[in-house]
Amino acid sequence: MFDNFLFISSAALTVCGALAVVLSPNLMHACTYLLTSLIGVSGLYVTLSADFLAATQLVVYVGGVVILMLFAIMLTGGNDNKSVNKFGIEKIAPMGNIKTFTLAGLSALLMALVISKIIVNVTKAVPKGELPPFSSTVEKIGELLITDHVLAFEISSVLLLGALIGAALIARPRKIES
Amino acid sequence: MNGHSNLLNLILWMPMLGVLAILLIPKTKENWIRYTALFNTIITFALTIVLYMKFDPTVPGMQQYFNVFHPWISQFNINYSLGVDGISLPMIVLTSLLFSLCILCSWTISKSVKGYFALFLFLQSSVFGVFMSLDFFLFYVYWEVMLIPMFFLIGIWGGENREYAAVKFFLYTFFGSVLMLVGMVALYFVSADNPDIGTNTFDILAMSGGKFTDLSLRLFGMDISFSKFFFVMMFIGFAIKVPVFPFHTWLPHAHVQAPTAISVILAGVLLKMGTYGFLRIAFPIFPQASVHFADCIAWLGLINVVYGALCAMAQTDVKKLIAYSSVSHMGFVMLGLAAMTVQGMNGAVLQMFNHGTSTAMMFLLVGILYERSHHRWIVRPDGTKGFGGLYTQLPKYSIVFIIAMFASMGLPGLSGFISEALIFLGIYEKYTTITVLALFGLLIGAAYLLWMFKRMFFGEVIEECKSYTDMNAREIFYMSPLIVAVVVFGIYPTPILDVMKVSVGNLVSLLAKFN
Amino acid sequence: MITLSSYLAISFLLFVCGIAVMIARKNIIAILLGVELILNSCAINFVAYTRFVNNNLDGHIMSLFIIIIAAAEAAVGLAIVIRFFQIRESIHIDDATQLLQ
Amino acid sequence: MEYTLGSILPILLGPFLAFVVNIFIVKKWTKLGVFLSCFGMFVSLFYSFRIFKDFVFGKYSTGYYVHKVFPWFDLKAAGVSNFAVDMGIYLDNMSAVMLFMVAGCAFLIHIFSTYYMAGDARYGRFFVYLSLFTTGMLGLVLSDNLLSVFIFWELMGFCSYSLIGFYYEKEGAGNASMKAFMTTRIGDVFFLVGILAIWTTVGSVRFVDIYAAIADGSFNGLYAVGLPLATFAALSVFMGTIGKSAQFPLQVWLPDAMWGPTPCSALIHAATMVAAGVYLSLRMYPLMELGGITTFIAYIGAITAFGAATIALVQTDIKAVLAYSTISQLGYMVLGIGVGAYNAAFMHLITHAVFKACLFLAAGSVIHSLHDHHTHGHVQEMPRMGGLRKKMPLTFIAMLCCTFAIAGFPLFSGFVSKDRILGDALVMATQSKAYWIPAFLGFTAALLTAFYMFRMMFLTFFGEPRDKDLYDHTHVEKLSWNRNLPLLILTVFTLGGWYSGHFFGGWVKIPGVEHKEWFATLIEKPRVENFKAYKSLPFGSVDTGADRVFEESQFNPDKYFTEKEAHHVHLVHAIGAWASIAIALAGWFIAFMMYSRGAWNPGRWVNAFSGWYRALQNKYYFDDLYVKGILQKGLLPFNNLLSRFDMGVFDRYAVDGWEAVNRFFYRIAKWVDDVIVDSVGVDGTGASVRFFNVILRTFQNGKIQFYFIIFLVVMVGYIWKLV
Repeated sequence: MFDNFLFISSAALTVCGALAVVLSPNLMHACTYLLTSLIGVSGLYVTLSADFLAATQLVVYVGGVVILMLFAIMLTGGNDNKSVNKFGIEKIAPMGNIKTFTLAGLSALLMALVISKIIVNVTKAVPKGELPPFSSTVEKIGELLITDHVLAFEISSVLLLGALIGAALIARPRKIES
Repeated sequence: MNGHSNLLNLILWMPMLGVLAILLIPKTKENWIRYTALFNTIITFALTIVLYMKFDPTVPGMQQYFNVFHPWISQFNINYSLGVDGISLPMIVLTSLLFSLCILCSWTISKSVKGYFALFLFLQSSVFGVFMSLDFFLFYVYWEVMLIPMFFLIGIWGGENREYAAVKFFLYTFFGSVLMLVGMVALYFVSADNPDIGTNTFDILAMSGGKFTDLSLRLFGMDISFSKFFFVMMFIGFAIKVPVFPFHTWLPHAHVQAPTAISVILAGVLLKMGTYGFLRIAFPIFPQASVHFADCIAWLGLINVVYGALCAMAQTDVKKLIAYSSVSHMGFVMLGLAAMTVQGMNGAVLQMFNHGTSTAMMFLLVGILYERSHHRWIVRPDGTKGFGGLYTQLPKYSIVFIIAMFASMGLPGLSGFISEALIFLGIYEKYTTITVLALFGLLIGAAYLLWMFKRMFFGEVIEECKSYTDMNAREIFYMSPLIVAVVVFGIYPTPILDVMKVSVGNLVSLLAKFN
Repeated sequence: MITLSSYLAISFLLFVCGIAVMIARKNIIAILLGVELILNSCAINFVAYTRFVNNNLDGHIMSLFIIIIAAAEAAVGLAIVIRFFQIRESIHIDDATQLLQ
Repeated sequence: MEYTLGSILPILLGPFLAFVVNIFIVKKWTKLGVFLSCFGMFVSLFYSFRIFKDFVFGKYSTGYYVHKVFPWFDLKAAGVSNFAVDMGIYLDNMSAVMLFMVAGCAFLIHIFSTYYMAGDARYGRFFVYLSLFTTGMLGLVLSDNLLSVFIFWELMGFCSYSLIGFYYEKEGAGNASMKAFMTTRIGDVFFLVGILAIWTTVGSVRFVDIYAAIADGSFNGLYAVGLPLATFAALSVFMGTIGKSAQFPLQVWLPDAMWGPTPCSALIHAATMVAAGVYLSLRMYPLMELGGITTFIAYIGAITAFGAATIALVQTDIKAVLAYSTISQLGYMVLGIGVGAYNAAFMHLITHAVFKACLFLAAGSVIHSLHDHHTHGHVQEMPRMGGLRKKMPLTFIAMLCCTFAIAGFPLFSGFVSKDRILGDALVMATQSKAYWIPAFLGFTAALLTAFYMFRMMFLTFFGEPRDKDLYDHTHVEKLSWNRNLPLLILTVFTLGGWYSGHFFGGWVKIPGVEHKEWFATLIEKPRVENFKAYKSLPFGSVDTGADRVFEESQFNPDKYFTEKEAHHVHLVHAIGAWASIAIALAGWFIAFMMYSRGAWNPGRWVNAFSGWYRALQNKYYFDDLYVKGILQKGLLPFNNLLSRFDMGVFDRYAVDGWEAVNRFFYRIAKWVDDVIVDSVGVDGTGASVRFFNVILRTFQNGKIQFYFIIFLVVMVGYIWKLV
């Protein structure tokens, strides 16, 4: 019962958040909606008895990525009152117009068609039966990460380091040429 | 010597290592780049000295110990095949010496330092490739590759009219190498029919020895001797590089426009690639045709000597004057080659080396002066003096200049004399008239240099020269090895003659069979 | 009854939303939001399959890496955005047409 | 006693090491460097005196020689070549005398230079050049082959270039040095041709091998450039002499050589540079004889002797007078070679070296004392001098003795040597009519020599000072060892007795002293017959000469003549001797009447022969001919034309013209393209290309989202197909 409740609320949170991201006319709001959507995903992980993932999702996404984005949004606001940059383009980029939304809708429809076709095919092949009971995954993931998946683990650590340095290098203020 | 050495590989790829290292250094760290390049060339020079030490002067032909052989494109029997003998060894040593000095001389280059030094080392590697290749295809590849850095070095770092000079240099040399390519491909297809060779090959050693003497070629309804036809083609290809008389006009342009170090390399090393081509490819592969055209080569050499000297006398631009003097001096090399005697050939190879050092000195000195004056007019177009009284103003510079000048006019005791005397001795018996006329070229050679020296160095110091400073420590430092070389090899040429005389004798005896 | 299909449906919706965001928006940061949505939809799929089909932890590991990659991507992407803004004073996607020339 | 290397090489190494060390130290430690130079010369003098002593005082005979060879470099390759080049030392009676003369003169000039050059800004550098110069000459004298002669010969050319251009602030010094180097180099080029001709014929350029080849007749029947080979080679080598010893027509450089400091002029004019040319001709005398060019040589010498003497008549610069007198005296030597007076020519080389060195040093002493307060320069013009004998008596005496010597006054050295040359010329003239002109020119030149030398003496030392201001500022000569000692020593050696063996002409005999004509005994023509069976030394070997025993030759000048001929020769010689005494006195008398007594006015002569006078002042227009005529009107315009042709015509049309050819082909291709391809296929090809162009351009619009949509569409297509 609790499972069902959790699933439904999480799913609603996720889907509604996502839709709000699509439709919100304000970037800041859209970002906040993304936050809710991601929290919803975290809830879905809980229903899938992936406790470690749910926690990670919360910590990394909710606590990290989205905050980062909020910062980025605030940093790119510009410091003067001009609304147009030197190339004649609006500084605060528009959130889309009829044309783009039509295009987006069509694309989404296209994707929806093909994906629904896949899903129909896939769900038929899923075996039915009792799901295993919940047990904490933290310990096992930890073990896997240093045994079977140690290479991927190391690579991802290097990737993160690289991304960290790269981001710092790219975003550091420099004299702007041209 | 038993065993096998990878020294040639090391020397050939060392500069490329330097290129890589330089590319990894950020372009703002200009001094790092300079020191890396310097360090690299010095290591390369040390390696060539090791090569010289390990070289066995008693072996005629290629030294088995140093040969490097790897199949490259085995479908076409193209191999990565390197070797060294007594003819190429002095050239390799000269190349590595001049390149390391030129790095020092380019210290003041400030425009895109990274690109300059990277291209410079790239050039060095390709020049080594030309002097080491034993495979005609590889030789051709390096011959062409060498053009690329040269084109950019002249075209980017040159003087006002640099694009014109660079394009001219490129197209001219390219034209020559296309002729060479035709000859190369023809040889490749013909070689399979030859019973001594048996397969299609680009191997220079396998093809040499006059194996194509009897072949003939049907062209435009006439029967032409295969070897003569393709000898002429290759002759033009190499002659452009030397440059021999009708093909010489790219040289003054390229020299005048190129930055100092590039002029040094151009005159000191690249011109020798032409004569080296004769010695390595044209003569051994077509000995009969070479003997047949010897008269022609001798007359062209004479024209080079006299024409170059006369033209030099009329120049008012110092660098152009020295460029024409190079034309004149390379004429002596051609004369020595045409002699096809032991004295003449040895003299020619020695002259290749000695001209490398003495002309390098001249160009370096002009470069030093140019850094102070930013012009090179002996007499400006409006008739006023460009320089005057430099002897009083720059005493050290003048002394070095005198040494370089007298070395290049062949004063006994300095390096030019022995090689020129050997060349004349070699050629006198066969071409007495040419010798006497060429000696007058030598006379004019002294005249234009002394006249230039008189106009620039003697007399009162003119107003604009009063601000010039004498040579600084760096300049003296990079001139000193050349001074030592010029004096030492003028008095005691044995270190060079010893390594080459057996190889040259080998070639001469091959040619003598067809004489 | 919560089945695999329900999870797939949610992920499907998320994915479509992400696509729509990426195409509809002209703001680079907004587009990055869309990318995040797409990544999350994939992650849900992995975990759902692991739960219902394989019953091991490989999907979890995969999702974990997706999160890591998302973090890296966000860091670098946003750095680029900021740099881009420094240069062009704009984060309009149509402004980033340097490659056209 | 056999000479080891240790007793010969110091002659060369003394000055050479001084040169090498001085390059590095002389700027900082000038005094030490100068001392080193002088010391090196002293070592050289010491060792050359030992050899001289051995030869002169009878230890060795005329035909004795020491020959040592050392390998230099070789081109030996097994089975191909056995070519090698050797250097060597060749020491015989002639080199022994030459060595002593060169080392002696050079040493004294070194000493004098420490006086003359002191205080000069480049005092030290002067000695560097001086050492190298002397090394060159000593090396040349010690050489055993022509190549090494050529090497030292050129080295001297370089040194003279540097020394003449020593005052490089002056434009004229630059011109003079270039002229000297280039003019001598013309001769050098011919010399090199001669070396090549001999080398390829004989296979070696050692003197002994050449003598042996001449004796064997290796030159017979060979031709080069249409001449017999011996003539060709002899002419080429003699051209070297013409250049180096400033003979007609290459005499123009020597007068300009006085741009250098005076001691260096002394060195060039006396001991080293110009002596080298004559020395070479003497060495190669058998070749000249074989080539049959002796008459030619005699004419060249006589013309030079006469021509230069006439030019010297009108010079007003004290050094110019001396310079032309040098050319004239060199002409005598060459004349001596031409008329077969081998011994006398060589003796004149030695005596001339001594008195000319002395004259130049004395002139230097005069010039150095005369300091002009207005221009702050030294004065060389004779019209501003006069009466100087009171101010500088020692210099005056030295110069007077030298003047007696050069004018050919009895008891002085010039008389001994010049008289013999003229006597032999007269003997030749009695035998062949072709030699009358050289003999006549020779005697006339003797008259002129006496005249212009005494003119110089009278103008400089006698009479009243013409420039009072200058005279008053001139200090009375102070004795100083480095100024007067060299002069004194050289003056002593201007006495004829040192060379002829009897100081008073044979009439007065000093009891207890053996009067031996050592010079005539010692020096005689190289006798090639001696070398007939000579086997060339293998290259790289060292010849000790131990197996050769030569007897001391007895002087007998008549041994080649019959008694009747000898009588004739003696008679002619006697006539010649008295004639030259008379001529010398006549020259003195004319000069005395013109410049001392003032009885005859030289101006009247000038007016009477104004055309000649102008020609003389312009040095017979040789400079004009060479510089203005051949160089400025001939060679330089030709060069400019050639250079303009090279860049303006050849390069522009023949090379860059290819661009035009290419453009022509390009136009044809373009026409084909425009007319045929374009007009025919314009709708098909052109339009279709344009069509695709439009489509493709829409695709590449640089908008990421557009690309993304394309990507999606394609991906959807694929997946649809897959699933």
